[in-house]
Amino acid sequence: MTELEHRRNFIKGVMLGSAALGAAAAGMFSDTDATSPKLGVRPAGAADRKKMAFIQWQPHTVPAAWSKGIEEVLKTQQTIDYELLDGQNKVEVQVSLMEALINQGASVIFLQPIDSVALAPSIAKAKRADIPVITLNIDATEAHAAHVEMNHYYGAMDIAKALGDRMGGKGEVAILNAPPGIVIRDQRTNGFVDGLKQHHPDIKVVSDQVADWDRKKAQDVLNTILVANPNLGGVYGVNDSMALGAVDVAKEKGLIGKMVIFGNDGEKDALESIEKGELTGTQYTDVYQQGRFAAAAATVLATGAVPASAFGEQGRLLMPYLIATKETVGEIQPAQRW
Amino acid sequence: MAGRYSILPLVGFFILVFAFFSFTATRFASATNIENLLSGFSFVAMLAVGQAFPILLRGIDLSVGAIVAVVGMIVFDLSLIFGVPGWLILPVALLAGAAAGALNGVLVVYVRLQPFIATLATLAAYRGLVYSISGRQLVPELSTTPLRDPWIIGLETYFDVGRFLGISSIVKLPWIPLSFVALLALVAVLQLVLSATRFGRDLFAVGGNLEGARLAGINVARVTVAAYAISGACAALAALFLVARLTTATEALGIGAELTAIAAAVVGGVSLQGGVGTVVGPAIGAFLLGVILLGLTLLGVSQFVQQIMTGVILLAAISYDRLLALRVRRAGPSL
Amino acid sequence: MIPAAIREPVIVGRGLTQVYGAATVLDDVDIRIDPGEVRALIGSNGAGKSTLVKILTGAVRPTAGTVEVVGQQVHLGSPSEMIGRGVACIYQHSNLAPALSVLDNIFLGRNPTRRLGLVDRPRQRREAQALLARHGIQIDLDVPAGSLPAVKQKEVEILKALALDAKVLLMDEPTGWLASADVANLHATIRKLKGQGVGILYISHMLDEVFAICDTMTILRDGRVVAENAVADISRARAIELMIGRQLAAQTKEASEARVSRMTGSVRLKARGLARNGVFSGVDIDLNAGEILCITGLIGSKRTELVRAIFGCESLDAGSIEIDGAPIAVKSPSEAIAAGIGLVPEDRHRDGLMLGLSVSENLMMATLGRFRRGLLLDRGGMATAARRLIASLNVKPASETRQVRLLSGGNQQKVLLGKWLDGRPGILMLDEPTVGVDVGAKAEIYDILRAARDEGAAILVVSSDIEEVLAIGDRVGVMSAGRLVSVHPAKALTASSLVTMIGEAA
Amino acid sequence: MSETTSISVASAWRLAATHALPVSIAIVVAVFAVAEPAFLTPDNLLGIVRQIALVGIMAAASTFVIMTGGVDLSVGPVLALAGLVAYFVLGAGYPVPVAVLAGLGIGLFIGLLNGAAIGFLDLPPIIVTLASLSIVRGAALIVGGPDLHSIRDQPIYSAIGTGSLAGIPLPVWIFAAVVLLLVFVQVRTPFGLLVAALGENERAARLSGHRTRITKMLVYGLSATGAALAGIVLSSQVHTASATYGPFGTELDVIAAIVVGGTSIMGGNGSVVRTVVGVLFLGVVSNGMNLLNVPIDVQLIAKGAIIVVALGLSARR
Repeated sequence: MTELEHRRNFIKGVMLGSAALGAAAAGMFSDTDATSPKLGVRPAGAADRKKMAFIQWQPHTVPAAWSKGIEEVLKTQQTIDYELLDGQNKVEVQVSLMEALINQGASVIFLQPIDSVALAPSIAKAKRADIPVITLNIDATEAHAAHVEMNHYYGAMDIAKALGDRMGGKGEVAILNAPPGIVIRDQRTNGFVDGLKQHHPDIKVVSDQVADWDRKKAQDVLNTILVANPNLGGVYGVNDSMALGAVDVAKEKGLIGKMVIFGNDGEKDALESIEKGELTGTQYTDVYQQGRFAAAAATVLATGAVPASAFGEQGRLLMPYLIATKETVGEIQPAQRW
Repeated sequence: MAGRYSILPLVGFFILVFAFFSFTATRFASATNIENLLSGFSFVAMLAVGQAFPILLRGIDLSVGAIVAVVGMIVFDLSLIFGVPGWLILPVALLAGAAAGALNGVLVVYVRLQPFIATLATLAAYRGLVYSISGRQLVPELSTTPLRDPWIIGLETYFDVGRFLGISSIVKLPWIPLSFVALLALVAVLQLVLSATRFGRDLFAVGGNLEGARLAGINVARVTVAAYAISGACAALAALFLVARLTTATEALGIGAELTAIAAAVVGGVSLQGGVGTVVGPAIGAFLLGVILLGLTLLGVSQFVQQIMTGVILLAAISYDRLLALRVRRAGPSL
Repeated sequence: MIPAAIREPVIVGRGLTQVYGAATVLDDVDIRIDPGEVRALIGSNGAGKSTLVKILTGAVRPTAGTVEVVGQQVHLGSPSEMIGRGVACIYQHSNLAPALSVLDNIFLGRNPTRRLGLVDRPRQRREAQALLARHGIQIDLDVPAGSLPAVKQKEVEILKALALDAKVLLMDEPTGWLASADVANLHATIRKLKGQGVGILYISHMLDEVFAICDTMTILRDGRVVAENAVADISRARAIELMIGRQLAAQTKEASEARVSRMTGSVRLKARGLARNGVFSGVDIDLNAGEILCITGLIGSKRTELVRAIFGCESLDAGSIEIDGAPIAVKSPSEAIAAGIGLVPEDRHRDGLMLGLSVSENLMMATLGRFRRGLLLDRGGMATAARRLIASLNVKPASETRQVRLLSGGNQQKVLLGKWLDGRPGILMLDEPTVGVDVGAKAEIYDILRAARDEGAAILVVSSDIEEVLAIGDRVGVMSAGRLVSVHPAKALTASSLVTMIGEAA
Repeated sequence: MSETTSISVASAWRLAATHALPVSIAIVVAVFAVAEPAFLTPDNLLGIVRQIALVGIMAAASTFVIMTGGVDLSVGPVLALAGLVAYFVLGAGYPVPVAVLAGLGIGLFIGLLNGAAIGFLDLPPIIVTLASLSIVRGAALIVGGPDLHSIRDQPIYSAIGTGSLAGIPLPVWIFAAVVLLLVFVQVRTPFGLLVAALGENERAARLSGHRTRITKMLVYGLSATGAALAGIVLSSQVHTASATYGPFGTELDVIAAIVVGGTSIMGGNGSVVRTVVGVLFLGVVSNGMNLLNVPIDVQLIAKGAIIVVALGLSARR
């Protein structure tokens, strides 16, 4: 995708998003039923209660925030039962949970797939059962109702650019990485490496080590990396926890301000650290909002008033993201911090 | 009959839990849900069945999850990168799993490592190997390319038993996945191996009394290597069905599967002290774990409470078994 | 009568030497067994008997030496090769697979198979039944071997060896667990095999048996052959002397003749109507301070179960126990120990010793409380106490820090005994205290028990060894089928009268 | 001449085999030092000890469990829960010692429950602690949710993990103190002897009048307390408490350190000192490979191979 396409997609996404929200609002009032003359008063019987569920990757801040956003919208609808299910970081568990939800006749399934291909057969199954699936952040190869994402690949490219700019276009960087096995990791790593190639070919990745998404491991690994690479000018943590681990090390070694550190996700601790001038930056998305959008689309779909086909082949909502740095972090309102 | 292990208490407990969810969770006792149970947990059962063999020898195989990933990745690479036809991939995959398992056995026998350490080392090494050979890293586009080879994808097939029997209009029977049929065949073959072949007798002898087996002229090395190879081959079989179900393989496939398999085997009555156990038990143990996951999900128990309940039911399963055993043993010597 | 060509020996070992680290366990030993010969192999513990047997069964590969079976040199260190050549062995310790049936155990490692490696069960059963019939043994072929009592397991071991149709049969303490009727049975079997031309090596501490059944004798001491004789050419006393050395032999003889009958002290342990459903019932015991009460009987007469119940390992269903006149209810070993009772169990490896721990730690295991200093353990005090005990028990080597695993059987048994002997004279129960212990160590253990008795301990010994019962007992009780049938002063008994009594009780 | 050489070679070989692990550590250190001289800088050596401190604390405390022939799989979630409990107690305004004690207390409590199920109900440790792994994780998630809870403005609490004394980080001191304490317990107390006795021969220990069940219970209590201590140190080091800490695999890291050190997984033979050597070995290997920027796949394969070679050598004894 070119930059232009990227932007076009983004605009399309936002439009679709607002349409979805509007439709959701409409949907709340369109729940008419010939047998019940009054709106919203009729206690919902067991039969017409709708079930929606979100299958997450594993307990983590990002899906938790999505879930909050989703719930915020759904709880305004008294006929919807919502629950959060745990994929236990295993594709096969996610598949089993998908099948359980299909069996239960859920109205909409939110899904944060661990893998694009692995969940595709289950999504196809859901489609056959007329259950719309809305994916979050990781798309599936099987076309489905809607996909709401913060683009990891382009985000990481932008991070590479921002990081390189601050390093003056030269020097050595290290990546604090996650072990392979989930596509986000690959997208972010590839985006970052490609971004450096494109924008700052003189910057060299001197170390790419696994720190298991974990702040403590990141501390240990970066400490070790610094022994071999005392001139390290930048660090990219594939998630914020690892970036904050790098900040811990930089603080201890008096490298704050000298070493450029970027994270990814944009959770509130990271934003706070940016404000304090410790973490250089991160890719931020309003994850609550992302959840709300997903939920809005879901309510529309669940009414049946707007069929999934109205979203075209597959609804696609690209969340706007921000490379949050000391200069821009102030734009993020407290209510948008998760 | 003291001393001979019976799987009846486990079957009883399984039925108890199954009945509980049938009454409390909507659509738990439905044909679709049973289909989900069979297709979602047959591969776990295969791992548990394989795990029984090292445990029967007083050993353990921690590397099964990593073997699943290695075999999965081999299938992925051969099919998507090298375009090898599926009918050739299937035997290669099984052989690769058996070889990976046999290497564990070799480390235990010839390098004389404790099984725990040997398979812990290969757990790391095999996972590293997966990362090395990952087609997803070598050719990034492939991470969004599903496997299409009919021989592999064809493993995810369901049989409409109801229609076959001509009773689909009267009662809705679950469709039976091929993986479950394969599991039944595997259990039947391995149970026969255990109870009716020379190798099976030798295996119980080595697990029950190593020195005695050696003095009886049993080739302990061969039995041990074979047991670990069986565990590896079962992991490979599980990997094939898993890959067929997912239409892809990931590097993280099978992480943590070793503990699940061991838990299923132990709940299934295979003694960690060696020399006592069946292969039917571990398979039932694995499906018990499936019943718990699906049951609690359909019951709408929150994910956190689910974890607690899973632990509690696991404890209950093993205590129940122990309680019955105690009652039977009451007359015998205790200490 | 038998042509010379056939008279060639069934097995010949030459120059067999085994070195472990710095220790030479077996030093240039030659051994030869002819067809139809029953050769005894005797020697004290540590003399190298077990090592020699292990070499002949292929369990270990010797440092040097060769073995020929029926004139053919064999590759050493492979059990399957020795079995294949027709060398079978009845081991001292159980070598059964507990979860497998008796039938499978008999054919362990060589189950007859059909296609696909499937076990040919009908054939296996046929052969086993023929074997049972031939040797007059009755046993359920289908129960798991692990569920059988020890004595039955021994029979399975014997069957396992007999099923091989061996040319050479090695028997390591084959009668250790057998009651006298079964011993007679076994001896009849041996004679039958002898008639068939099988060469037998018979290892035993029971000299009575050796003199009754063997033709020739090889005596080992410190890893060397010290004598080879026809049994007819050597006296019992001379054999003992050769085994353990002249001086020790004299002491043993003296001690066993110095048996005096005494009935001192008050009743320490008084039991009335002890019963455990389906096991034993109506047992009354009065155990006095300063006496040794032996309880004998056939294997399976529930003597072990009785002492274990008194010690709190198993629950009693009826009856009362008084210690020094005060009634107590013992529900666990720790309560029994608190009441002053000690138990030396029959299976020292399974129930008695911590093989990986030191001599001192094992000796103090039952009385650790004495060495508590607040939260700490008085290691110095333990070592001192241990050294004292080691000296008085004559444990060899005399090192309190040595791992018990490295001691010989007799010395291990002394350690096991010693853990109850330091401190106040209490109530001590011993279950088969000298099984698998050589003659020299046996005498020492008797001395230790007598000394404890003389200091006022109340001692109860369960034993199947008539010689032992008469050697150390002050009173002797006969137990049968869960009942204590009678108790007699030992001086009124002779070996033959006691054997008759046991037989009649059964 | 040639004979003396062969003897000295043989005895050197035997010496190497009896001390396989220390020898392996020396070899690995030498290899890394040649490949990257910075490996031997004091900074990095201290870094290694700091990196192994957490697993070290858990492994040392769990050694007794392995010695009794058991296993504790529940250390990961206990670590998480202890950090959370300390966080909430701090948040409620209690002083640091109370928070630390609360965290340790919850660990001890869970461990004693594990131990009671294993000691008194005779349930298999692997299943009990696996169940407990699941239960405690669920409980931690109920208490803390999946969120990261920042520990702010708690300088004293933060000092536990980040402070240093005499130039040596506090976690290292804590690790050293735990090891010394446990070595002392093992060698100088009746409890330590009882643990060894239990692992050697449980029946015999019971027949010697020891309360083996209570000993077992305490052993699991100790293990979980160690995990809780690690959890507190961790939450202090990363200024965060979360129910998701101590992820799947933590338990295997801990057990690996113990068994690689030479304590038998079947029980009996073992010691806290050996565990420390095991932790050190694994720590050095992983640090050196991070230093040389070895890719993760090669790292894992090399780690497996090094374990096989090092322990294969000691098995040759």
